[in-house]
Parts: sequence; structure tokens; C-alpha cells
Amino acid sequence: MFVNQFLFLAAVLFCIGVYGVIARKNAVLMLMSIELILNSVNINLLTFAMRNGSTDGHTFALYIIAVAAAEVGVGLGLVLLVYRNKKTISVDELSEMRG
Amino acid sequence: MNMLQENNWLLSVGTFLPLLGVVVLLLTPKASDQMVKLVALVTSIATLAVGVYTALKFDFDQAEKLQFVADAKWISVIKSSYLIGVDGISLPLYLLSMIITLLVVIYSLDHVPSPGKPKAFFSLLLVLQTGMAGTFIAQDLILFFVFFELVLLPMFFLIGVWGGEQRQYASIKFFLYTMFGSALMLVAFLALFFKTGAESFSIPYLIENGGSIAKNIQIWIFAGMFVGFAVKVPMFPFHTWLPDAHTQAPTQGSVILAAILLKLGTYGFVRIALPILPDAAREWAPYIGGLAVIGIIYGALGCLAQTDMKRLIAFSSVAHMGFVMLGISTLTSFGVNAAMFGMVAHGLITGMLFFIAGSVKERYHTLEISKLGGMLTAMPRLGWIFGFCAMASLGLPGLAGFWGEFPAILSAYNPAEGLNETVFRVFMVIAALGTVLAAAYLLWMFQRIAFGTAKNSSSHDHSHSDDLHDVTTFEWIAWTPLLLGILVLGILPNLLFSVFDPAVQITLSAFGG
Amino acid sequence: MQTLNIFAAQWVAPTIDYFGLAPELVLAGGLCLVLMLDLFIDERKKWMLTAITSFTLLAAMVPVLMLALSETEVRTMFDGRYVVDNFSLVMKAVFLLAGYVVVLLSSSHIEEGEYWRGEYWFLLLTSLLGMLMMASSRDLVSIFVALEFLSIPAYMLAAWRKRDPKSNEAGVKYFLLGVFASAVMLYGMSLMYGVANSTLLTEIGAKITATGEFSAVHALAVVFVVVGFAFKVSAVPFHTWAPDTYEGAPTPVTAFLSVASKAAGFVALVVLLYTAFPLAQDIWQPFIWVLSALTMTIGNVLALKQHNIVRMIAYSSISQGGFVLMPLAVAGLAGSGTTALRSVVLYMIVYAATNLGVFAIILAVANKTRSGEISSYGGLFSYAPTLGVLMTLFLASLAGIPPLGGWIAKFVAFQSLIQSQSTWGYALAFVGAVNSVVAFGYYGNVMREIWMRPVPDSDTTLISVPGSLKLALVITAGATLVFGILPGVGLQFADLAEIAGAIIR
Amino acid sequence: MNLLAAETEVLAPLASGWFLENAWLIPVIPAIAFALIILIGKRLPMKGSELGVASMLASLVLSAGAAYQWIQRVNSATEEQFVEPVIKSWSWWRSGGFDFGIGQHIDGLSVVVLFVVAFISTLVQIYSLEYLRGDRRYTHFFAALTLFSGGMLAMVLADNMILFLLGWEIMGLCSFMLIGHWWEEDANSRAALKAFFTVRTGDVGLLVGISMLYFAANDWTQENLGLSGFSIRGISAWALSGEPNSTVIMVAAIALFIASIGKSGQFPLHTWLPDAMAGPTPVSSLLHSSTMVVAGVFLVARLYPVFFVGLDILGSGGNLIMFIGAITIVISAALAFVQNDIKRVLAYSTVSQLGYMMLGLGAGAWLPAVFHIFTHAFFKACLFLGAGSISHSASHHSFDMKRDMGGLRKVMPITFTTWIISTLALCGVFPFSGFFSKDEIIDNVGNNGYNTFMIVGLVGAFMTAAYMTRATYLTFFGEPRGASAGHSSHEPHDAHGSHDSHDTHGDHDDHASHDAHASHGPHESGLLITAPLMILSVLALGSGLLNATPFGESWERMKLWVEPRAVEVVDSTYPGGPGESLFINVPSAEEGSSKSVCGTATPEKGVCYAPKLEHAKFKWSKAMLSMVIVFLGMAVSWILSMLLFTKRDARLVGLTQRVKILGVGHRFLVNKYYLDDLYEKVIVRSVAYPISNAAYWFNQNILDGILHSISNLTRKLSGWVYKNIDQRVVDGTVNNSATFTKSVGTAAQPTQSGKVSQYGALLFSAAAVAALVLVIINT
Repeated sequence: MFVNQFLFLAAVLFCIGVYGVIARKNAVLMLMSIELILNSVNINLLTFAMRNGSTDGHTFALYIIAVAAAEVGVGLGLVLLVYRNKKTISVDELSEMRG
Repeated sequence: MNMLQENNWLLSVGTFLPLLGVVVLLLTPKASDQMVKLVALVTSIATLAVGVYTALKFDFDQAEKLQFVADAKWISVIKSSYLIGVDGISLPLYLLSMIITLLVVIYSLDHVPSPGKPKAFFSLLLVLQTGMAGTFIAQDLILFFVFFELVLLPMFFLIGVWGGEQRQYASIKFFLYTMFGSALMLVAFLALFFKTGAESFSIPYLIENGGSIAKNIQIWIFAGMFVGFAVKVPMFPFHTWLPDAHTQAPTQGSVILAAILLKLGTYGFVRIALPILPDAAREWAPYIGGLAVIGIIYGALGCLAQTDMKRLIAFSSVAHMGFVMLGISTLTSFGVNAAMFGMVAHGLITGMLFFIAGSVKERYHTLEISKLGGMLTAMPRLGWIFGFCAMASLGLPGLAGFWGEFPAILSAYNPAEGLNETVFRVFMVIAALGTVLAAAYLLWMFQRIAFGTAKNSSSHDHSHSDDLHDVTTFEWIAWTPLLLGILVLGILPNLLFSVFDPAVQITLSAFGG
Repeated sequence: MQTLNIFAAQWVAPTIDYFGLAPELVLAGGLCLVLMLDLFIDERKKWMLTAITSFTLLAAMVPVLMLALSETEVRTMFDGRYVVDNFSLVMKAVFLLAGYVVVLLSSSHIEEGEYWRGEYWFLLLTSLLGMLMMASSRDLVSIFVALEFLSIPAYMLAAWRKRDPKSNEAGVKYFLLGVFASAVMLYGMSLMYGVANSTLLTEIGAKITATGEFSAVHALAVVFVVVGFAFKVSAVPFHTWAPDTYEGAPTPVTAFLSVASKAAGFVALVVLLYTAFPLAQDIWQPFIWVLSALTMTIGNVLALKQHNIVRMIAYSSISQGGFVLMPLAVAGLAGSGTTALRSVVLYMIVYAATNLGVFAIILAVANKTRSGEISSYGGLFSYAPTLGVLMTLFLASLAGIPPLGGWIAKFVAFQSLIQSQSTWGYALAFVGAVNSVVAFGYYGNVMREIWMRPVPDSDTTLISVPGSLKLALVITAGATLVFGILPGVGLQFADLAEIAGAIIR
Repeated sequence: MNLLAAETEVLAPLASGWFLENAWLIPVIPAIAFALIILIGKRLPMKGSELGVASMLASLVLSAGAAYQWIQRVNSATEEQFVEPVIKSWSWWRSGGFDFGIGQHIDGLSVVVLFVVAFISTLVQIYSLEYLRGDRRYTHFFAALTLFSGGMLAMVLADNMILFLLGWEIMGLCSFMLIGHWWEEDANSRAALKAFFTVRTGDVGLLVGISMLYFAANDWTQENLGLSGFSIRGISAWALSGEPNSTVIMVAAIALFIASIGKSGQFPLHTWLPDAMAGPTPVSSLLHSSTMVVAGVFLVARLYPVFFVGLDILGSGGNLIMFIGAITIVISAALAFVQNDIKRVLAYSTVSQLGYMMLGLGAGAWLPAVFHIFTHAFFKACLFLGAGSISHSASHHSFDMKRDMGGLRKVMPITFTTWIISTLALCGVFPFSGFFSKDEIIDNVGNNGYNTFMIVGLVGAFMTAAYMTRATYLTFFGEPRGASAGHSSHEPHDAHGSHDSHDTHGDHDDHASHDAHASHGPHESGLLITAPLMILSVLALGSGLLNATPFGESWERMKLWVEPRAVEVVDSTYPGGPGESLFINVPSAEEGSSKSVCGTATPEKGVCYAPKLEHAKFKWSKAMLSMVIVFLGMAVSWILSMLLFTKRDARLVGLTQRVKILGVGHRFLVNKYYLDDLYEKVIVRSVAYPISNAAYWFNQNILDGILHSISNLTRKLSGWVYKNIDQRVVDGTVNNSATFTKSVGTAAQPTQSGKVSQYGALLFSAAAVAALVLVIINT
């Protein structure tokens, strides 16, 4: 199997995700970038699982998917809260506390 | 080092009795001021009683041994135990702390400094007493450290709450300085612990095994301890907290600070640093001696520059502790005896001077020397007591100060073998010059304050001219013991030397006497 | 597909040791109860929820104690993925007690403003449950799940005051960064799984040690995983979320985060270091060293500049985290592993007691002053002596002054550093010593306000302290004093804490 | 040092007695009296003064008894036997293996000084009863006076240097209290401070010297004599034993000598002495006749062997002690010329007399020097008390001779007579006591081969005679002036500098007596004042006979009783009992000191306690020479004074009107100002000013200036150190470290920007960097 391609793909995804988190100011977009990272993780896990022939990777991936869903739920909830109070979802507006 | 176990409850009682008083104070929430004062007074008297009983039970024929030793489990996990005991070195200081506290309490009965709050004030005094007494009896490094630190907070608040104008700056400074020192000291203790095989923190054990540590390591460990103790003493570069603390502290604070707290450092040198790390001590001795004489001259110059009476006395402490450290740095039992005596003498004399400064402040509402004057006409008794203490402080033979000062100088003439004689003889001459400067600033101060005609009109409105009452009853009660002590120890120095000497001999056996 | 079937055929249901799981189960039951009741009882009866919550926590303590007393030392289930050993029991006890105190702190606080109390208790319990799981997890997956289990409710708790923009901001920041951090950590975990071909920590440990040297992947994996937990313990430079979140979140939540969730982070970190990469010390020891030094220093110097008490405590707890990390920086060296573990656990215990006490005082004072400014503590001693004295005790303990709890914790930390007798150990000890002095700068500043400053606008109305807070104060102050004067008590627990299957001893 | 029995010879035991054995009581009594006066003095009928007087009387009796028994002891010894001093010692305190003793050491020297001190103190106290009556600090005064005498007595009796130091310092303290007795006036307290401080400066030498001697000598003394290195006896023996390293003992001797310079007001530390006149007159007379200032000389005499060896006394070309002594003689004598304050004249004369003593000691004339201590005490005390009497009863508490005195010989005959006697004694006129001591000194100086110094001594004698005559003339002859003429002279002596008018404070409180003085003019003082004067004058006249060399050996009592015999003592602790001593190898007087056992050579089999000294044979010729010089001085001074004060002579006036040639002289004689100017301008300016004023200027501006500038410098330096070093550097670093920490915080704050994305960036970049670094270092 072409393990390395998958790993490479995962790494690329990871980087894109990180870039997104850092570069984006929009809370939703940041959430999505994080999802990218998580998926890159999943790819990694599955790749290794296939290579090693163990199921742990699959299990792990499943858990991650589930938890990611929960996270997104909470995240969107929070974003909504903010939007309700501030009428914006740009996280840079959220710098009331600093120093 | 063999120890005597009987009556081993005495020390614990004597040390923790004040805390009992504190508890009582805390448990009586709506206590009237009179009640509070009564409790404090009774507690300190009881404490002193226990102390005196201890002294009576003390076997002076074997003063070199640790007595009333109690050894209980404390922190077995880190091999530290509740090991306490007194020998000839610690007993006098242990008693001194109790006496001073009692006198301070008596003095405070009608001198609670603003802003009042007698309950908190006396509680802090009592906690302080526990800390001081504990430091002198602790025979386990960790225990020593705990008591050593226990003293900090009460003094911090005594200065910061009941102090003068810049009290907050002074208190923080005092605290940070000391804490810095003790942090390094703790690290040094730990290093010592592991270098001696991580067996025990007990001082006697370490004295037996400390010498086996490699020299260069010893030097580093000693460095850590040195900073810790030198800050407390205080020695030359680390002294700047002292003038501020003394000047800003309330009278009681200054007295305790001068009489006991400064001794914790020097005591640490004698009890811990020297005997446990002899080789390092030999290496360090010249530098300690050098800093000591610098301190002597430097403190004297500092005094000459002062316009504030209390600050002047504070700087004089730097000079006097310089003599003490000089004695210690000779590593001879003669010099260390002198140092021990100097500690007690300085405690009595400078404590007394601070009492006087407090009373002056109370009467004149200022300590500016230029605004004082003619005290002898206004208040002859106070004036003469002041003169007496000034004379004692400049080391007049026949008064206590002399026996700390002159033998220290004498001992510097030939230090323990292995030390460079020439260097120490130079130190001796400088120190002797220091005595002249001491005479200069003390007499100068005395002349400007006590002599001449009273100039209360110039100081400010005449409202206080009726404050110029002579020594009050409470002051008499609080002061007489100190004055007697100064005189008696001056005439019969052997009272103390005979107690110190055997213990010091043992302690310094590593240096060949 | 084939493979999957084969595995499916082999699969047998694991035997579950319900006794071992009892604390978690109690907690789970309790939170369901709260959730249910909340729907049915009306506003006036909401106090029942508080009662139930605290009762649940105390009830969960019972099995913990029983487990501790039972003769079977180590209970493992799911072939070693979930372990109940002394270490986990001690930490669970800490979590539960801390949780209980947090409940005490919250009960009066959350009355204010019409927010949903039910959810509050529910979230609190859930997060605690996550922590209990974390204490026992010995597998990457379970650790990850436990982590999210305790984090996600925490995100919501931080933002619990819906209509308070500060609270929102706190929540969002905490959430985004938290998720990001755990994502990075996951990436690390995936790599770890790749190189070790197992998610079971002990096996990972064995695999990593098998080949003496490490590839880049190892380093990358270890670092990313550690980063994930460094974030939880808010170690510099992964601390940035902490001050803002602490300041914005409701104060009891801040207390909870700064004590319990930080402790959880340390638990996971310790477990990983001790069982998963014990012999990769060359990788993580320098990393932890730098983290620890940075954390202490930056935390301190930034705390010096704060005017808001909560924010100051936030930075203070950051720097305290640095002190907890100290011994781990040499944990890999021969002989100092046990001491390091003991130090971490002890520090956690003492720190929890003291810091919760500080927050109790903050809440009590805030009842009157309605302000988080440090200056609002001026002259506290003159009109509320008890609070003043207690606050002084707690701050002094944090500063590590004998004979208060903090000193023994710091002492043991220094001890394990110097025991290693390595240059790095001494160097870090020196840094720590200096920092412990600097720290007093801001603790002393508060003391100064309390004792030496005049009362602002000379309003000396007495402070009414609700009973729950009083209880909390008694517990925390008592603990602080006892740990300080009789350090043996605290050290007993810390000493028997041993991680089953840990390779470092 | 065991010795073959054959060579030894046991001698009869020396006599001793109760007074000798218990001499230690002498200082103890005043000490106790002091405590009593302080405690209960105020309540006593005579305000505690009676205690003082009584205690001094007791000490006097005891010391007289001791002196008597000492003489017995000496007589009981054979011709050349070493007379053991009576030594008792108790252990005082012990530390680090050092044993500090306390005890008594009675020998000829201590007996003499004891007697003198006790005697003078007693008289002075009696005198003060009257002189200070009504003073506000009457009790304090007597307390201090008593303690002062006690200190001096203790010092004289001391058997070891520690005790010696104790007495020495106590005296310093009391002098501070006494000189500053009227401290309301700034000048007085400053004088007191100056005195104490100057002396204290010298004391550094004492401390250093004692320490050095102790460590140098201790081993030797312990081994050979079983004495500590502090014991005077041990040190003396050690010094002569040939053991000591020459540099060590020299440095020690110099250090000790510095101390005695300070105490005895020798050049250049003499400036405190005239200022010390600020004290009440009895104090001046006590301090400057027999006690305080003598202490320094006594130190040299006591530890003579140390100086003898250390400074190579009897070596050729003189030594430090002689130089200092000589300079002091001339300088201070010259200063005495330009003083108008009678007490300052006496003060300077004291300094120059001390110079004589030092000169004598330096020149190996030990006995004459000690004898001069003895005689000088009497006449100088008498002079001071006389001056006091004048100011008390006649000159209205002023000491200004020019303004407030003159012509007093009629009104105060007793004071006048005693004054004259003492003056003659001071000038050393035969047969007054001064002659026998001072002349002996000069004589011996010459005899030991120091001719230059002998000439200096003679010049000093001349000047002494001159200034004393001037003082006498101004005081007792001519017309009464100012207060003595009965003018109420408040204005003048408020106008003077503080020095002239201290004693006005004497009775601030009873203005009655003050006005009484103002109302009726000068009169003779009361008995309490005159009695001491008379007693002292008698002694001033007679005391010289105790060692009247002119009348042959039999009169040289002092030499017999006081001078320790330079023999080699073999075993001083002989089983036969205390005081018994064996001796061998007596150096004969004929062979020069160089070959003497106890001189420069080292004793073979035993120890020496005193160096071998020669004594000059008395020659009338030399005596005559000095007499002539003295009378010359008197005459010159007298004539000048006459010229000045006989201006109103009627016969002269008539003469000049008839004889034109004398017109010039007439104008000289008539115009008193002219003559005044003549005297002042021509004579004084040509004789006195060039020397004296130069000296005085030097004194005030250079020496005093140096002292003051040193003190100012120290003060400035200290100020600078305090401001710049202490506050700025040392303290500054601390405060700066705090600010630095804060600034670090400020620097770090921007990272806490509050922006999530930046937080994220920081988070990830940190992780990435860490990973990178660790990857690199680990693979």
C-alpha cells in the first residue's frame, strides 16, 4: 500500500487546517479548519491501522468523529451566543480582555 | 555529639506557649483592649517563667552538650524530624528572646502604636516570639528553616501596619530581601542533605558527616547559606533593608528586630554553616571578615551622614554586627565567643537605644536630630539613660558592649590556622579605627540631642511641650532589666562566656579550637 | 473487510469491574438525576439541585475510600486501558473534594441573575466525571475521550452567563484554542499510534524503549502530545487563553478551571510521561524544563502588573503550574522519578486547597465590593479581620512561606530537583528560588492592600458571608494549615500515589 | 630556668602588710561611692558630696598606708635585692582558652601615683564643696568626680592591660562628663566632645598595642612565669628577655605611645587640652595636675621595658618619645605667652611640663620623670585652684587677666602667697620642689648624651619662667581692672568668647550670691578654698626634698623606694613564700648600661623586670646654669611688665619735664598707649609674636584645622558614601531589579493581545519550534 501518500495527504490537510485557524478571523471558518485537522488525524489513524493491521486506529477514528460532532455543536452554539450579543462572528472583535 | 534527653518537654512548652496565648486571643472575639493586654502579658510572663525554669534545669557543667533534647517524628517522608535541644550557644539567645518579648509587651501596655488594633498587634508579637525561640532550639535544618521563616510574616505586618510613613515600601523590601536569602538557603540545605547521603536533616548528624563533602561543593553550598544568613545579619552588600525597616518599624518592631532577628543570621553561621562545612568556612573566612570590616567602617560612615536619630541607630547596627561577623570569621573559639557575646550585648544595647528613640518620638513627635536638643534639661533621666546606652554602644569598658567588641578585635590578630594572618591583622586595625568612628557618631548624636538648651519651640507648635514628661513607670519597668543587663554583663562577662565557651569549643573543634 | 470480520469473530465482551467503576457510576447517576429533576421542579425548589449535586459528590467519595481501603491494590479493566490504582484514587479524591468545594462556592453565586442553575450543576458534574475518567485512563483513546469529556462542559461553563459579553468571550476563546490544541494533540497521538502500533500506553512505552534511538516522528509525536496537555495546564507559551477565560468566566467556574481542570491536565501529562514515553526523556525533559522556567517567570512578571484580582490569580496559577512542572523536568533521571511524582501530586493537593480558599475569599469580598479591582481590598483587615487574616494565610501559602501548606509543596519540588544532582536540576532550582521571591511581589501587594491601605471610599459595612462560603473557608483554611504544620499528612497521600505500569520509578 | 643551688642564695622574706595586700580596695571604694551618690545622693543633706569626700579620704588613708608599708618592704630588703611588687590576681572571665584576670600590682611607681591621685582628688573635692555650691548638678558633679578618681586609681593599680584599659576608658568617659559639665553652652559640650574624641583616637593605639603584646608575649609568659600575656609584670619581663621580635615590639610600643600622646596632650594631639578648660576649675585642676593627662605618662612609665626595648631608649640620637616631648615643651610654652585667659596659660604650661616628663622617660631618666609627676601634681593643682579662687571671689567668674584682674595681691594675700610659691616651684627655683624634679630631668638628659635635647629643656625653662612671671604680674600686680576693680562686669564677659566666662554658669541658680559678688568687690576666698591652697603650697615647697639629689645619696629617698632594681630575678615564686627572691649577677653601676644584664643584653638565667638605668651625678655648676636661665627669664618678663604698668609714676613725670633729653623717654613714659604699644608692638611682637603667634597660628589653623578638616572630611565623605554608594548603588540595584522585573512584564504583555488568532499562532508556532528543535537535537 502507498502509506506515504496518505500520510502526506494528512500532513497537507493538517497544515491547511492550521493555516486556517491562524489566518481566519471568522469563528465558523476557524471551526471548519479545526475539522480539517481532525480529519487529517483520522486519515493518519486509518492509514496506520491498515498498515499495522490493528483495529485500534479505526476505533480511535470513530471516537474522534463522534467527539468532533459534539465539539462543532458546542462551538456553533457559542458562536450564536456571541452573534446575539455582538452582532458579529469575527473573533478579533472579541478582545475586550487583554494584558 | 551526645545529648541529654531528660525534661525534653520543656523546650516545646516554652516555644509554643505564646501560640496558646494567640489562640486564646483569637477565641475571645469581643475582648476589650484591657483583656487583650492582660492575656498577652500573662502569656509572655508564663513563657519567660518556663524559660527561666529551663535555665535552672540546664546543666551548666556540660553546657557543650545538647540538653532537653526531644526527637519526634515529623516529616518522615523527607527524613526530617522534630529534633530540638539547647546547648550553651543557644540557651542565652533563647532566653534573651523571651525577655525581650516580655519587655516589649510591657512597654506596649501603654504604647500601642497607631492605628491601635491591640489584639492583632499582640498576637503578632506572640507569634514572632514562637518563631524566634524555635529558631534557637531547632536542631533539624528543616525545622530551623520553618521557624526562621515563621518570623517573617509577623514582622512584615508589624512594620507595614504600625510603622512610619514609608512603612509599606520598607516592609516589602524587608520581606523580599529575607525571602530571597532563605530561598537560596533552602536550596543549599537540600544540596547538603543529598551530598551527605540523604540520610537526615538533623544538625548533629550533618556536623559529623558534612566534612566529608568535596571542598568545591562545600564552597557552593556555603555560598547558598551565606546569602541566606548574611541578609539576615545583615552584612555589607545586603544591608540596605535594615535602615528602612528600622526607621519605619514601630518602636517594638525595631527593638525585636535589633535585639533578636538580626541574631538569627549570625546564629545560623555559628550553629550551621561553620561546623557543618569547615573547609568551605576556611575558604570563605577572609571574605566574610573583609565584608565585616567594610560593614564596620561603612556603617559608621552611614551613621555620620544621618539626620534622623532612629536611622542613625539602625546604621550603627550594621557596624556592630560587623564586629560580630569579624569575630566569627576568625574561626577561633575566642573570636566566636566574642561574637556570641557581641550578639547578646548588641541585643540589649541597641534594643535599649530603640526604646529610647521610640520615647523621644513620642515626646517630640520628631526624630530629626536637628530639632531635638536639650533633652538633659527637659528630661534628665531619659537623657542620662540615653547617655549610658550611647557609652555602652561605643564599647566603653565595664559595659556590655566592650566585651563583644574588644575580644573580636583581639581575636582578629591571630585567626585560626590556615587563615592569612596579615589580612586579618589589617582587619584588626581597621576594626579598631571603627571603634573611633563609633565614638564619633554616638557622642555627636548624644551631644546634639542631649546637650544644649531645649529647642521645643523651634520644632513646632508648643502643644507638645507638655508631652516632655520624663521616663514613665511602664518605661522604667521595661527598661530597668536591659540597663541592669548591660551593666552586669559589663562587670561580670564570665556569666555569659562560661556558658558559651564549652559549646563553642565543641562547635569549632573542626578548626582546632 | 476480511480483517474486520475476523476481529469481530474474535471479539468477546470485556468483564467490567463495577466496584472499580463505582465512583464514575455514582457521578453519572447523579448528573442524570440533576438533568431530569431540573426539567420538572420549579424555580423555588432549585436549591434541591444544589443539594443533590453536593450529595452526589460526597456519595462518590464513598466508593473511592472503599477502593482505597480494599486490599486489591490495582484493578485493571479493558485489558489495561482503564486502571484503578492508588494514584488514580488519590487524584479522584482530589477532584471530588475540589468539586465539592466548588459547589459550595457556586451555590450562592449562581443565584444572581436568572441563568439556568440546572445546566450549571449538570455541566459541573459532567466535567468532574471526565476528570475521574482521566485519572484512570491508560490508553490514548480513553485519555482523548476523557479530555474532551471534561473540556466541552468546561467550555460551556465558561460561557455560562449568556448575556454577559465577557463570559461569551471567555467561552469562545477557551473553546477555539482548546479545540485547536486538542486537534494538534490528536495529530501527535496519531503519529504515536503509527510508530508504536498501539494506543495502550504501556505498550507504547515498551515500543519506544525497544529501539534505543528516536526518529523525527517520535519527537514530533511526543512534542505534539505534550503540547496538548501543556495547554490544559496553561503552561507558557500555551497559556494565552487562561487569563482571559479566568477573568471572563463566572468566578466559581474560574476556581474550577484553575484547580480541577489544571489538575486533570497534570494527571494526564504525568501518566503519559511515566508510562508512555518514559525513556524518551531526552525529548521531553528539555521541553518540560523550558516550559517550566518560562511558565514560572512569565506568569510572575505578568502577574505583577495586574489590577484585577481574578486576573492576577490567573497569572499566579500559571506560575504555580510552572512550579508543578519543575520536578517533571528531571523526572526521567534515575532515582528522581518517584520523588517527582510525589511532588506533583502533593503540589496538586495543596494547591487545590489554597487556591480554592483564595477564590472563596474573592467571592465573599465581591459580595460587598462588587469589584474585581485589587484596590477594592483596601483596609479589609480593619472591617473584616477574619477574611483579611484568611486571605493573608492563603496568599502566604501560595508564596510558599512556612508554616503554611505551600512551603512543603515547593520544598518537595526543590527536593526532587536537587536530588537529581544534575546541572539542569540545580539551574531550574535556582530559577524557581528567584521566582518564588518575585511571586511575593504581587501576593504581598494584596496583603499590603488588606492590612496597610485605607478603606476605599471608607465604606466599612460588614461583609455577610453565606454559610456555604463559610464552610468552604473552613475546609480550605484547615487543609492549608494542616498541610503546612504537619506535612506528613499530605505527604502520605502523595507518597502512596504510584502509577500502575509506570516504567519510571 | 632551673638553676644550680650553688649559685643561689636565699634572702630574708620581704615585709608586707594589710594595706599592701588589700590595696585593691582603693579604687573599689570610690566606685561604690559613685553608685551610692547616683542612687541616693540627692536625698542626702549635702547632696551626696559628703560621700565623695569621704570615699576619697578613705582611699587617701589606704594609699598612705600602702605607701608606708611599701617603704617598710623596701627597707626590709637588702641593698641590691629585687623588691617584689605585691601582686594579687583573680580570674575575671575565660573564653576560648584565654584567661582574663583582674587584680592589683603594687610597686613603687603605683604607690607614688596612688598617693598623689588620692591626695589631690581629696583636696579638689573639698575645694569643690565651696566652689560649686548651688550648682544645679552638684550631685552629678561629685558623682562624676568620684568615679573619675576611681578610674584613675584602678588604672594605676591594674595588674594587667585589660584592667588598665578599663580605668583608662572610665577616665575618658568622666572627663567627657566633667568638661561638659555646663553643657547648656554649645562651646562646652563641643570641648567635651573634642576631648573625648581626641583621646579616643589615641586609644586605637592602645587597643592595637595591647593585642599585639598579648599575642607576642602570651606563650613566653605562660611558660616562664605562668602569667597571661596581659599581665604588666609578664610583659615587662618578656620585653627584657631578649625574646621579642624587634619589629613587633617596636610597632607595639609606637602604638601604645600614640595612645599616651592622645591622653597626655602631647604634640600634635594637644589641642583638646586648652579647650578642656571649659570645665569647672576644680575639674581642670584635677585633670591637668595629677590624673587624666598624667595617665599617658604613666602608661609609658608602667610599661617602660616595652618602650625601652621597642624604641631603643638610650640608643644614640634620641627616639620618638624624646622628639615628641621636646617639641611639645617649646610649642606649648610659646603658646602660653599670648593667652589672656589665666587657665589657658596654666593649661599650656601643663602641656609643656608633660613634655618634660616625656622627654625624661625618652631619655632614660625614668626616676626624675616619675618624680616630676609627683611634684608637678602639687604645684600645678595649687595654681589651678588659685586661679579658681581668684575667679570665684575676685574677678567675678572671669579668667581674663588683662580685663578683669590685676593688683589682687593686696586683697587676696593667701591666694597670692600660695600662687607665688607654686609659680617658683613650677619655674624650678631652688629649693622649691620643681627644681629637684625638672632639673634632674634636664640633667639626666644631658648625662645620657643628648645635649641638643638638654638645650631644648633649658630653653623651655626660660620660657616657663617668662610666661609665668607675665601671668603673675598681670594678675597680682599693677592696678585692679574690670571686675577686680569692682565694676559689675556682665557686659564684658558676655562679650568675650565662651572660654573666659564658663564659670558664670556655676551659680545660675542663686542670683543672690551672684549679685553679692557684684556688690562688694574682690575679697579673699573662704576657708574651704584657701585651705587646700595652703596645703598644696606647702607640698609644692617641700615635696622636692624627698629626692633632693644635691644633698647626697641619703636624701634620694624616691630613688630608693620607687625605682625598681635592675637585677636578674631567678625565681620569683620560690617555695619559701611570696616576696622571697633569689638573685645573681647584679650589674654594677660602673659598667655602662650597654653591658648591663637588664639593659640591652639579655639575662642568662632569669628574668629582668626593669632596665638598668644610669643616674647623673649632681653638679652645682649645672644647677647654677639653669638657675641663671630661670632668673633671666623672670627678670626680662618682669621688666617688660614694669615698663607697661608703671606709667603713672609721678617722679618720672617731673623728671622728664626738667630734663629735656628725656623728652623722648618722657613721651615714652607718659603716653601709656605709647608704652603700651611699645610693649605690645616692639617687645611682644619681636619676641613673642614671631614665635608664639606663629606657633599659635600653626596650632589653631594647621593642627586644629587638620583635626577639624578631617572631621569635616569624614562627615562629607560619609554623606557622599551614603547618598551615592548606599542609596544609589547598593540600594539602587535592589530597586532597579524590581523595576526591571516589571519592565519584563511590560515587554511580555503584548503577547496577551486578546486576539484568538494570535493566540493560536503563538500556540502552534511554539509547538512547531519546539518540535523542530527537539527533532534536530534527537536525530
